[in-house]
Amino acid sequence: MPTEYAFPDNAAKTADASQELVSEKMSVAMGPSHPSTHGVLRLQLELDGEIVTKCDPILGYLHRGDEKIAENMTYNQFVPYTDRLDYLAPLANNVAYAIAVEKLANLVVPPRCQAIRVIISEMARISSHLLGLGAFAMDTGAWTVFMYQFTEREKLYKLFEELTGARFTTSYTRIGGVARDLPEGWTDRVLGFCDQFLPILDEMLEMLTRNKIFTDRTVGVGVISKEDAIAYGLTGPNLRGSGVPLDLRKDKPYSGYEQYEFDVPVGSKGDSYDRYLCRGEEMKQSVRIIRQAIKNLPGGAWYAEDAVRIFAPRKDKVLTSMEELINNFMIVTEGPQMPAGEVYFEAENPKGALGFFVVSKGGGVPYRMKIRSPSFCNLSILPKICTGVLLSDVVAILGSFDFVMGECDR
Amino acid sequence: MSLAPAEVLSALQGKFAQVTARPSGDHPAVNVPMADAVALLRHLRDERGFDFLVDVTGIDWDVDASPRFSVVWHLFSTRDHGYLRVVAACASDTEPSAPSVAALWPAADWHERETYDLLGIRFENHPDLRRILMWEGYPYHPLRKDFPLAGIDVPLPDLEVGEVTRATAAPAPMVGGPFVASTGEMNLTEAEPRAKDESWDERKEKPDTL
Amino acid sequence: MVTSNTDLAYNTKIEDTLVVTKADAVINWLRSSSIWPMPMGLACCGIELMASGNSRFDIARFGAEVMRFSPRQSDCMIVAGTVTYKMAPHVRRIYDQMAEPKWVIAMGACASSGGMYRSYATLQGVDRIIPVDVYVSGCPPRPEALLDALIKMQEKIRRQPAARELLGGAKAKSA
Amino acid sequence: MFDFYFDLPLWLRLVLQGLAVMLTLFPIAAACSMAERKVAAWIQDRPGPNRTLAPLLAWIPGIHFLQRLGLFQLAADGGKFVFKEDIVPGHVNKAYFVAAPILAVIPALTTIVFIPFGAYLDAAGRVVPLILANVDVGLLAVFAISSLSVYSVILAGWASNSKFPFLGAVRASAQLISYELSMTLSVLPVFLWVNGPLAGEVAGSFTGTLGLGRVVEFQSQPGFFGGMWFGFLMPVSAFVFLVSLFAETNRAPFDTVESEADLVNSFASEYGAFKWSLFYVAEYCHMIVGSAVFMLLFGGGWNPLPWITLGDLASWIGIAHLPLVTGLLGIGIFVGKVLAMIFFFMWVRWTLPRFRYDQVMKIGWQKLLPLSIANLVFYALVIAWLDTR
Repeated sequence: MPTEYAFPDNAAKTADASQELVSEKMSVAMGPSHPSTHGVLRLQLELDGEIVTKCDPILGYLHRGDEKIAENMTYNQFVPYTDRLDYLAPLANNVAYAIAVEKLANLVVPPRCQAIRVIISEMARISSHLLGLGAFAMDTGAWTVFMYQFTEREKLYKLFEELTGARFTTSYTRIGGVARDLPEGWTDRVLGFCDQFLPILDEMLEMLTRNKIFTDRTVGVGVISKEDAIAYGLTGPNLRGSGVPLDLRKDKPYSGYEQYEFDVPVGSKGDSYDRYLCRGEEMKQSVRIIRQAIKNLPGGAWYAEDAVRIFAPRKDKVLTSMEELINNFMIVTEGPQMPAGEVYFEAENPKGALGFFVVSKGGGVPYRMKIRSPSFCNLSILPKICTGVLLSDVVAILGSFDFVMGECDR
Repeated sequence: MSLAPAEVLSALQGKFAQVTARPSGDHPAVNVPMADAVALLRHLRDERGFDFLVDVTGIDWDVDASPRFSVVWHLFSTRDHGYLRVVAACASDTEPSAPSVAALWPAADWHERETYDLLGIRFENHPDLRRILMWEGYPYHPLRKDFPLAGIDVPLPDLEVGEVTRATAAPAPMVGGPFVASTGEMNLTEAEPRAKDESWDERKEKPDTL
Repeated sequence: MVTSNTDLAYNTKIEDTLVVTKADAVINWLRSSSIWPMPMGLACCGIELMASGNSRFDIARFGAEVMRFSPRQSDCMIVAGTVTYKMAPHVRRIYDQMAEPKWVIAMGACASSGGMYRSYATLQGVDRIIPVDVYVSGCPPRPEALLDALIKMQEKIRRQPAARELLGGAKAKSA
Repeated sequence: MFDFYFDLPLWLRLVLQGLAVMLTLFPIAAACSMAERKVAAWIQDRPGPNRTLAPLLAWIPGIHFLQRLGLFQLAADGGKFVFKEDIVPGHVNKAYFVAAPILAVIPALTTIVFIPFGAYLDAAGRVVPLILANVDVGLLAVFAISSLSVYSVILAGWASNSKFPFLGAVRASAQLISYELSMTLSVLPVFLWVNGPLAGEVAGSFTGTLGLGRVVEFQSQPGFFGGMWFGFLMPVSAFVFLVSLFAETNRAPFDTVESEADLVNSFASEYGAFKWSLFYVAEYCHMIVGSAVFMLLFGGGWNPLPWITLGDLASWIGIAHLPLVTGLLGIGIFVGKVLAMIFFFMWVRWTLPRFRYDQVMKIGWQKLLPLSIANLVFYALVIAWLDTR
């Protein structure tokens, strides 16, 4: 491992390369409104012909002040804001946030709640990876895959809607549980989705995996070495695509992930193609986890019953018991009462490790909430790997990174 | 190295006498003087296997607190799958600064820029310390405790557009909006979620600039 | 002479039986039938904007699937998502680059009013920098809501005095 | 029946013929853009544009069929452009900016005059091709004029004075010029064959021509080789020509020039309304002309099937004595083939990803060019061998 990282002086590097032909470099702003920056990322590129000699990502076009908002909201009030971090997998964000705060409160949720959270996290992973896959395909020019995956996502949305009432801004988890139990027959419909999803996924992957044009566009493009991936703090499929078998679901199991059998796909070269393959395989593993979780779905409570001052009491109790009514009022107005302390928890989200660093001084409102967003960390390697590639490669690299500006800028 | 906090501390104190334990809800955490921070982090990376810098951030411990700012590093070991939190307090309360670890982990580059942007902690020897989330030239550091959630009126980043549209980055109206609460334990009346608006409410007239 | 009441020219209830040949009606029909959106997919709503193009909702039925990322070729900017102060000037500049006639749909609570993001970084409604024709509620709105907005937009376009604007009124409007 | 027409002065006849063909081509090219959207929708399991209906026409029975085809959508899109503000941005070079789309359309529409689009049997039972300018240079003229279209792209990109259009123009100029070479080389064997020794044996009189009509006539000969389409005789030529055609018309997977993902809309980014649509009409015109040339050279032109000529078909169904009907049948078969080709273009576009720019150049220079040269040498040797036999 190198001890010091030098920040390459890109200008000097390319000056060497172009000594024979003195040419003027072109500065191009790619974004913030550009079809392949997936949101409002802006890349300030310096081009030597078609070759990118310098890439300076400019973020913050979607900085909405989530961390500041968190400091002014009770813990439960902030749940909807976590939906809008990685808005492709809100359920997984909800879960990560809830577990972080539960750690602060030293709260253990019952097994049924854990299993529900695993199921929804994995469904969110499928939903997010599908869009990542489709967007990647679209960036390389294969429009139709993009449309196909949306059909599958619609089926997922239907299930989410049945469970939570919203298509993707779900706000389903609460501190100490989930908002409500699974609807009747929902698990069967999830299994039904899984059954029909796998062949369709194979069909979609078939359109790309062995496609000569697609492999030409992606193999060897945007190679990230193992060491770089770790040094730049990459997580999720981007890290695993580089051959680092780090998956927090396996290595720091939370929410009962240790009970489930699944494989962690790992890439070999760390190029865009490997990242794509990892995502494809992860969806299949998610289906595996969902099936196991539903098969062994424990009964019992879906919220921590001992979390009296944290989890709002059930509606029927609120309406019948004075004590519960007061309790409900306290939880809503003051927020769930938390001890003072600092916790950091990160969950393996579709995009990578989504971490919440919660600093509490007690009471119902966090004192400081730092959100460690995977997209932010993943993108930080862009200046390095987007140097010396062709302009079209930048598009392929961005597609393979599968980032979401909502959580990157927060 | 999923060590118990006490073990981590004793192992580190052998080399860095100034390191003290820090209360933590979960992972081992240590306090370190700012001067020793980089040496400690380098030691942790090279000899303790904490090769993954998860996060760099800062905390503003309130306007009157001293030391007011702390910098927090979260480390992770890809080998042993353990976390470690390293916290160092900034010497100055008005011009906080901390050493940059961007040379140890390139990942720190953007995290430090973000901390500088939102909290105003300057990182010495950072290769390119610019704002990252707010625009260049934004005069405030929004995550500081004296900065209101609604914001402070400044011109738009593009002056021309600001001139044409006469829009500014005006304070967000809080009336009827999301009800915000206050942190810490206090009496119910104050902690109760309410519309906290600095600029206008039901009694005061809505300013024209909005 | 063009009157502001163009119900006579085009009304869905009587369109099949009544034939009125007015320049406005023709121009408005052309314009309203071919709204090419400029997708300003900024945040979460952008996902629903994309979803409205998929095969379940298919915005293409209204001829509006031609998402032109170049503002010169688009008719209607769909601002989908939170507009931050950093992004606002870009939104405005892209709007300025669009050719007349142009319309704006503010999709979702954030674009309409700042929504739940009452904070220092968020523009409290895109209507502070560009004129908005149709607001869509929801956080995010369902694709059906966007399609509804599109139909509302078509109705709105059909009420416009298009011929007068073409014959010099456009200057007066822009001035 | 049409004697009055032949009594008209020649220049008037030519003008009328030219107008007729171009006024057909232009709407077809425009309709292709709608077809593209419908094909895309069909491939992606969507209905596609089907809501738009002109209010005045709603009462006509059966009109809903056209509505579902998106025909009125096409009318609305086209009409909208007319009433849309025609932007000439302040930072562009105005004269060239305006000239570019016009320059794009001129070669696209001009090349059609060298394309025979059908044939009829005259009183003597001979096949007479329907063509506006039946010149011997035929294909050469098509290549020469259609290659002018690259200037429009360069002009558009340069005059836009903007970066993405500029990059697109640079890509376009390199790509179009590269593929022209292998395209031309790929058709040479066809004309070697047509003007070669076998031609003398089979037909007797085909010498020294590059006319496209002659190629079709050659494929309409009796006998095994006579009735064989060149696509079967020279599959490599056909393949190289087809691939080059995709590249020349900037179609996927070679659409690096206007690749939406990285250059947004490339050279046409700064164009709006009518000027912008002219580029697309030109692109589709090129596709139509290219498909037509492909069908003439390798697909048997207006002959319905290999070894079955239009004349055979006409005499079987008993219309050989009606030149008008035969002519229409020939045109119908030919147009049908061309439209099938265009569907193929669209099918490919909505199925395959896109090449990268340098890969496009590599394919052009390192794969297609050697392939077409080898192909040419092979057929030259075969023809030389036939000649000395």
